[in-house]
Amino acid sequence: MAHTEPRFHVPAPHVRPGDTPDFSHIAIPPAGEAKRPATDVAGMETRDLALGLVRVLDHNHQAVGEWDPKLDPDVLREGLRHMVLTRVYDDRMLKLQRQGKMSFYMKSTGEEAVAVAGAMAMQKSDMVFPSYRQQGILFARGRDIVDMMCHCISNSRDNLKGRQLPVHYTWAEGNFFSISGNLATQLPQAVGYAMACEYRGDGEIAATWIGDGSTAEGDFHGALVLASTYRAPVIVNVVNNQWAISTFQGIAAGDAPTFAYKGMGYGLASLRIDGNDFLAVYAATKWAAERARAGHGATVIEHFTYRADAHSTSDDPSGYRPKGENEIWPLGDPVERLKQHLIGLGEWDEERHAALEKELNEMVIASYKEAESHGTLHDGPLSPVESIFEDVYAEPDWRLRRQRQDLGV
Amino acid sequence: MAHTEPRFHVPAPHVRPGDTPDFSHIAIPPAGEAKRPATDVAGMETRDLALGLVRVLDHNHQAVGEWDPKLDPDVLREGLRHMVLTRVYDDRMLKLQRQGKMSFYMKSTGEEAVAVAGAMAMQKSDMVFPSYRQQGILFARGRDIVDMMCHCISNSRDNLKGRQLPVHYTWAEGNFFSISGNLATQLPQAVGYAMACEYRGDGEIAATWIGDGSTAEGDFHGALVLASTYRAPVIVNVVNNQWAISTFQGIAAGDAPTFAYKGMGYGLASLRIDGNDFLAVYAATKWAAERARAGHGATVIEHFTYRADAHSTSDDPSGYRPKGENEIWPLGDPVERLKQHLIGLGEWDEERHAALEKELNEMVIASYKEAESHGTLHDGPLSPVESIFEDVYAEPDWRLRRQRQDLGV
Amino acid sequence: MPNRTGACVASVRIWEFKIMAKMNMIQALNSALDNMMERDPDVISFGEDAGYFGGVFRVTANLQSKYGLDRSFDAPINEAAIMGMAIGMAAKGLKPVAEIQFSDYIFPGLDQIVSEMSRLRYRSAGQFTAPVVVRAPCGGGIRGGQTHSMSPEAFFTQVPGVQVVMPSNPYDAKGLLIAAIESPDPVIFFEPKRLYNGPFEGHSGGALSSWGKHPKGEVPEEHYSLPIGKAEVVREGSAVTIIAYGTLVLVAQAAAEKAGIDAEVIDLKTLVPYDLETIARSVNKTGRCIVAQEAPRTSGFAAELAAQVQEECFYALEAPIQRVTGWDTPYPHAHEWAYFPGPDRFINAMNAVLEA
Amino acid sequence: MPNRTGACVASVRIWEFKIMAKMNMIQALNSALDNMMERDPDVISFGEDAGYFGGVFRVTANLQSKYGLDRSFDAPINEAAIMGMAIGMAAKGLKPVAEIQFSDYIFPGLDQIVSEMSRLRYRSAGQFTAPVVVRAPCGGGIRGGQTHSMSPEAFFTQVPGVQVVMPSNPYDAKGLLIAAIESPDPVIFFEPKRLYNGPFEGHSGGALSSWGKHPKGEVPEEHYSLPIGKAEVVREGSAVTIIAYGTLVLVAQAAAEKAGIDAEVIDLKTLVPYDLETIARSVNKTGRCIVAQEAPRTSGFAAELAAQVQEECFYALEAPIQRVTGWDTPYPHAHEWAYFPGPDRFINAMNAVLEA
Ligand SMILES: Cc1ncc(C[n+]2csc(CCOP(=O)(O)OP(=O)(O)O)c2C)c(N)n1
Ligand SMILES: Cc1ncc(C[n+]2csc(CCOP(=O)(O)OP(=O)(O)O)c2C)c(N)n1
Ligand SMILES: [Mg+2]
Ligand SMILES: [Mg+2]
Repeated sequence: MAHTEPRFHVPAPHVRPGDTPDFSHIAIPPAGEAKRPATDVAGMETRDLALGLVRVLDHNHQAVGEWDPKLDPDVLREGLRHMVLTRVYDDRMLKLQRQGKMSFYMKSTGEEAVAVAGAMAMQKSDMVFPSYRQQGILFARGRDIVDMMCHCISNSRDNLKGRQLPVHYTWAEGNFFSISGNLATQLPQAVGYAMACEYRGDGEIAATWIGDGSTAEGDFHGALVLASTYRAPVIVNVVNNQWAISTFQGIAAGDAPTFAYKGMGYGLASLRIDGNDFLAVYAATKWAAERARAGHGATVIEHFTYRADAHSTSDDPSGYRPKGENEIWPLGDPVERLKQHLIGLGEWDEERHAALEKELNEMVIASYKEAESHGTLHDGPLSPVESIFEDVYAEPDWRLRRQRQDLGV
Repeated sequence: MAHTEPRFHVPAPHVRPGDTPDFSHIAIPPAGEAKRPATDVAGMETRDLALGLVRVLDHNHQAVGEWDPKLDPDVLREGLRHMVLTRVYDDRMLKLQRQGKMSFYMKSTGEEAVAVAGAMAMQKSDMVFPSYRQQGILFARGRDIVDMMCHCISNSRDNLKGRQLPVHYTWAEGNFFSISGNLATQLPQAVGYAMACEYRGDGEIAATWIGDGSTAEGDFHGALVLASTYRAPVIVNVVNNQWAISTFQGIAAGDAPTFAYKGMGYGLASLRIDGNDFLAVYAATKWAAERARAGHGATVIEHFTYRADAHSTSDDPSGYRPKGENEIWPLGDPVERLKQHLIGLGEWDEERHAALEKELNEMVIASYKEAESHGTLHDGPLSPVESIFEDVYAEPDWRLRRQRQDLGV
Repeated sequence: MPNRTGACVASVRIWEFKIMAKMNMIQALNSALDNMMERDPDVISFGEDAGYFGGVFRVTANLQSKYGLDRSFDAPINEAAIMGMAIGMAAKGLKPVAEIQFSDYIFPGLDQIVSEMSRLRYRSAGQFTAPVVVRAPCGGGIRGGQTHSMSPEAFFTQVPGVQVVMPSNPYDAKGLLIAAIESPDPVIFFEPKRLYNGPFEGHSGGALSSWGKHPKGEVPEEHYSLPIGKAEVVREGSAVTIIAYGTLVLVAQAAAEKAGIDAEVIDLKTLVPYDLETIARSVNKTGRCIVAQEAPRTSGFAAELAAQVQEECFYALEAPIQRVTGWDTPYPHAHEWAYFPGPDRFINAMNAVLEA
Repeated sequence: MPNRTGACVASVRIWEFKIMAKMNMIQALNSALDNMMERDPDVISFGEDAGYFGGVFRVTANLQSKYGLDRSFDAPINEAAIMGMAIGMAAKGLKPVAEIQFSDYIFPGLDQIVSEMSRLRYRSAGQFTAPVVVRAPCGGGIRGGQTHSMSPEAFFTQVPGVQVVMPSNPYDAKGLLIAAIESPDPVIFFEPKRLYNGPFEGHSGGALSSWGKHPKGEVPEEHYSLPIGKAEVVREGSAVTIIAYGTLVLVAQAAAEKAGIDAEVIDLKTLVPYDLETIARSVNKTGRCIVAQEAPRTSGFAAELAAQVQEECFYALEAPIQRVTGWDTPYPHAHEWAYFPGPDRFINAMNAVLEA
């Protein structure tokens, strides 16, 4: 019944469940090759960077080329710690979700460098507008883990009063904006915020993150139009982890050569980088932040990475992609690569790594215990029921007052 | 009170009312320079064309270079006739609007080539999804002028039953889609239609037109994502007439080098052309139509032109731009240029041109007389009042039947 | 077996033998698409994750492998583009069925619905039409939080030119989806996602029951359609009329059972155009009326029903019409059951109306 | 001079001398913006054509030359981006007043309003807020055809978290716009464009009258505000209550005059949260009620009012509440006066209610 040949083109991934994982079609240029222009370069001059791939760590895990941020080993260890913590936390939360402790969870496995290095390369006073997959930022900015968990299990200490799905964090104190469930909406907001930073003249900037699939939304375009028109100090991070939910990046990209290259259409500085390379993410973010802060406008950064696990706990990737793809992802694993880099520098070793993992694991387990002492979604205590009528407006109007009465709380 | 320096960048045109018109900042490459690639060229290979300016008619009004479509003089004369008619019609309708004969009007003065040459280079069976400023298409496709006028004066013979603002034409018989007052919405529709053409396998394609200002809308992006993803046989014409209403193209473009270049972000073939050059528009459209029909996908064409008159009859441009800009527009006037080209070829002369103008003027005046015999907006007859309840649904439901009764019609 | 299925189905059943199957609502919707794609090559289906994978709720499962890549395909994440593409296809004569992954995400595409799809026939005086079917899972009760729980149907009931449908069970879901695809008008087709896998009576704690045991979980495998615009009295009674649609139909029935109140429950099924005749007949009989919606109270569709019922049945009404609704807040996550209008709120409303 | 301006203004007038000027609604709105930009450096204004040129209706005229390019600027034609930018700015503490050129064009930006602006306070539990003011000219009567005539207010009244305001005269327009800018909540501020240049009583043929001759065309040049959430009885009467807002307030008054009916007319001014107290007081007195809106009938805001009034005042009501509305069609161009709910439709409704 089906036409053998579709009558119009519909892109499809190279392999599907049952096939052997294969990334041979992906060209990976050698590390260190990309040039690092001055931060005041004209946006249009970044074309090669938008089509290339900024990589710092080479196959021997050594930092090479102009983009090497030459970070102090302490900073590298700090980054490694945040990334390991992100992973440990994600793994634990997944388990807990499977045990029914929370309604939903989303891991960032394989993408830890994108969030952690990005956050570390910015100032803590800069506002971040993440999507739901940059929990690494929270660790990098030092958020209390018990607080994060209390949010995820929607208990009485959830700083969002149980109103949001797990992982949809907000943390104003840490300049972490409210995560929306609606894709791409944060982008024009980040640009507006960045313009307000210039208006205030406080030297702050904004950064935002969006998935490959979500770049198809109109708000992605709107944000880049705004960013280009008003030369806003904002960093637009496109996290190309190859997959939306079940659809591969080709459904959003079409025949576009890269996601970074889309920035060129707005005359914006645009970089495509190895998203699994802590140093590349750090260096690119630093460059873009400097550029923004100096008044040269926005940068689009495509983080080339791979979503190593399911989209969320509601998803099972075995229905649409072969198993084991993450193991042969040509850009490897961000934690492993930074670890090996540090080991190569003589600044780290397997024992310390094992100890770190153990420490963080225990810390996460202990934190969860503490979190649970403030309640769980199923057994409570939760935020008081009447709180559902608060914060709709600054003050509840007669409708909300009546409705609260109707509910008898 | 105002800051002398705005705290963030807000683009502004070079000159404002009171200043001397000046286009010296616009670089105009010589005619004939641009290369004409094969119609199956990869989208990304059109970069130079997206940044350049395809021009056929040189300063001596001679056709030069690879893009010369080498049209028969009969075709050129036909194009000239349609363009003159468009202008004569627009001028007359403006006068009639000023006399209160219709509620609203929008001229296309200075942009006649965009619509006329575009339409002539396509097949009449191809569906067009215009904005409100491509009335030239209707002339090129031979629509009855009395019918057009009956629409504009909303009388009893208005094929839209008085439901639409003037100039928001629909003409299904001529494969001219329904013009929307909402900007950019026609773009994803045109792509969907084009995909349906492939689905049907009838060899038809679609074309759509959008203004420079309207490219900022999310639907522009959405349409290009679709066009790229499904390689739809569609031509996306961006009519860069330098102005939205009171805002110059820089508010939509920001730091983008050209509007055509935006197409590159989607890997689409992208051309920037002299929109006041009948031959360039014809050749580019022909190229894109061939490309689309052969299954090589969509083309973005930026028509570089100038809105020589007001945005609409509700607008007075003297409030935001210097007078006389249209006279020094470096790409001249499309009617004049084609006329001189034909004269240069020995295929036309001033007398014939004057006679043509006279003939068309009289025809338009006579047509209006006839149109008015079917009624005017103010004095009627209009479509029957009860027709306002028709065509909401295929059949009116009880609500509409009751409401019609309530109105007593 | 459904007992009151309307003339349309009844007449079909006269002349052909129906193979009945137990289906949940997902299977019933899938069966409707399958039937229609089989019989009409112009029917195509698309949406985010709706192609290869068959939709996050699996409503479009197996359609791609059966009918090909170009008849069931994945769309980019741009709801406006999806709506616009569907309009263009429909204008060329195809019959697109476009899925919006969650009705919460319909808003980026709203302009294409409000300004384009709904008006194309009108503004072109019938020269072009856009009979698109927009499928969108709606409603809460699945711990989806504020962005996976909305019931935005009232937005669409304000838009002249679109029809709005929301079934409450597998049998109706299939018959109405087929009717929607066959309709010459655009139809916004809401699927109460809490009912996808089983009937739900509003008791948050209870075990998930199955459509297999429910009479409306018996669904013919063949093509049939139910008329758009027709409501159904799903529980007869004389004390009070409850008008509901979607999930709340089942909740209302359960509440009436639980309270032992002789309530008549109307399953509206179609919101635009709603079946005023069936409503008025019932309210004129009972003299009391409750209108229900899961959406926030203010300006929800229950307001339209209340406004019209009081006008139509003023002299029969013995008590003010009560609204049972969600609150004027976003849908909270942890306290979703404090938001959801469950059986107790129906019982309170029935008591209020009966005591008045 | 306005005679019932509420406590807020009255108290201001005690201690400062107001320079009154004749203003049309455009000037009054411009004056509100001017006052607020003068007193609060965080107030900024932007929109399509709203900067250099001062807006297609000139409401933002001269603000750019007075306050600078970065406080009154032109925006790209992308309503979603405009809304999103405003939200981001508000989150940083600015007070953005964003113009949507015609309320018909608010739909591409609706998602940012429904899913973001309205919910930011809630979903962040008060950590972030988005007190944006969205200004949008609405309504017909200017031969704008279906894309320059919409009254989409009901869409916004369904959105928890936003307030919705629509003034009917220059005095209220200024006082309410200032209140909107000062509100800690997002406000959707509709400006009935048919009233911009003069009062309008619904007689299509008549000459344009001027706000200069109308008491509410006298407007203080200084800062003042009117309370959001307060309605005003603009015509006292005892036979029937007419609840209206925007243009229809004037039409209702004129209709009552013309028919010589002792109707009480309430100018609602704020739709969310609406002033139920003032409404109930009046309906309990008159026992009859008409609710009016220019938008299509089904699921318009008049339905909400009717639903609530019948619940609140059931035992006082002597006749069914009537709705006076536009039809369930797009706004037609040539026959706009057949669509517009003019004085005759009010008179018919009053007669119906009084005869019932
Ligand atoms: C406006 C909107 N449309 C659809 C969805 C449903 N949805 C949630 S996540 C997702 C996929 C996003 O993919 P991508 O942008 O690549 O981000 P990733 O999950 O890979 O980080 C979809 C379709 C949504 N949340 N919002
Ligand atoms: C969605 C939407 N937003 C705003 C408008 C109001 N508007 C009508 S025309 C126009 C300017 C369009 O400029 P451009 O796209 O350059 O087209 P041009 O008129 O120059 O051909 C604007 C803002 C509209 N019609 N639709
Ligand atoms: Mg992704
Ligand atoms: Mg333009």
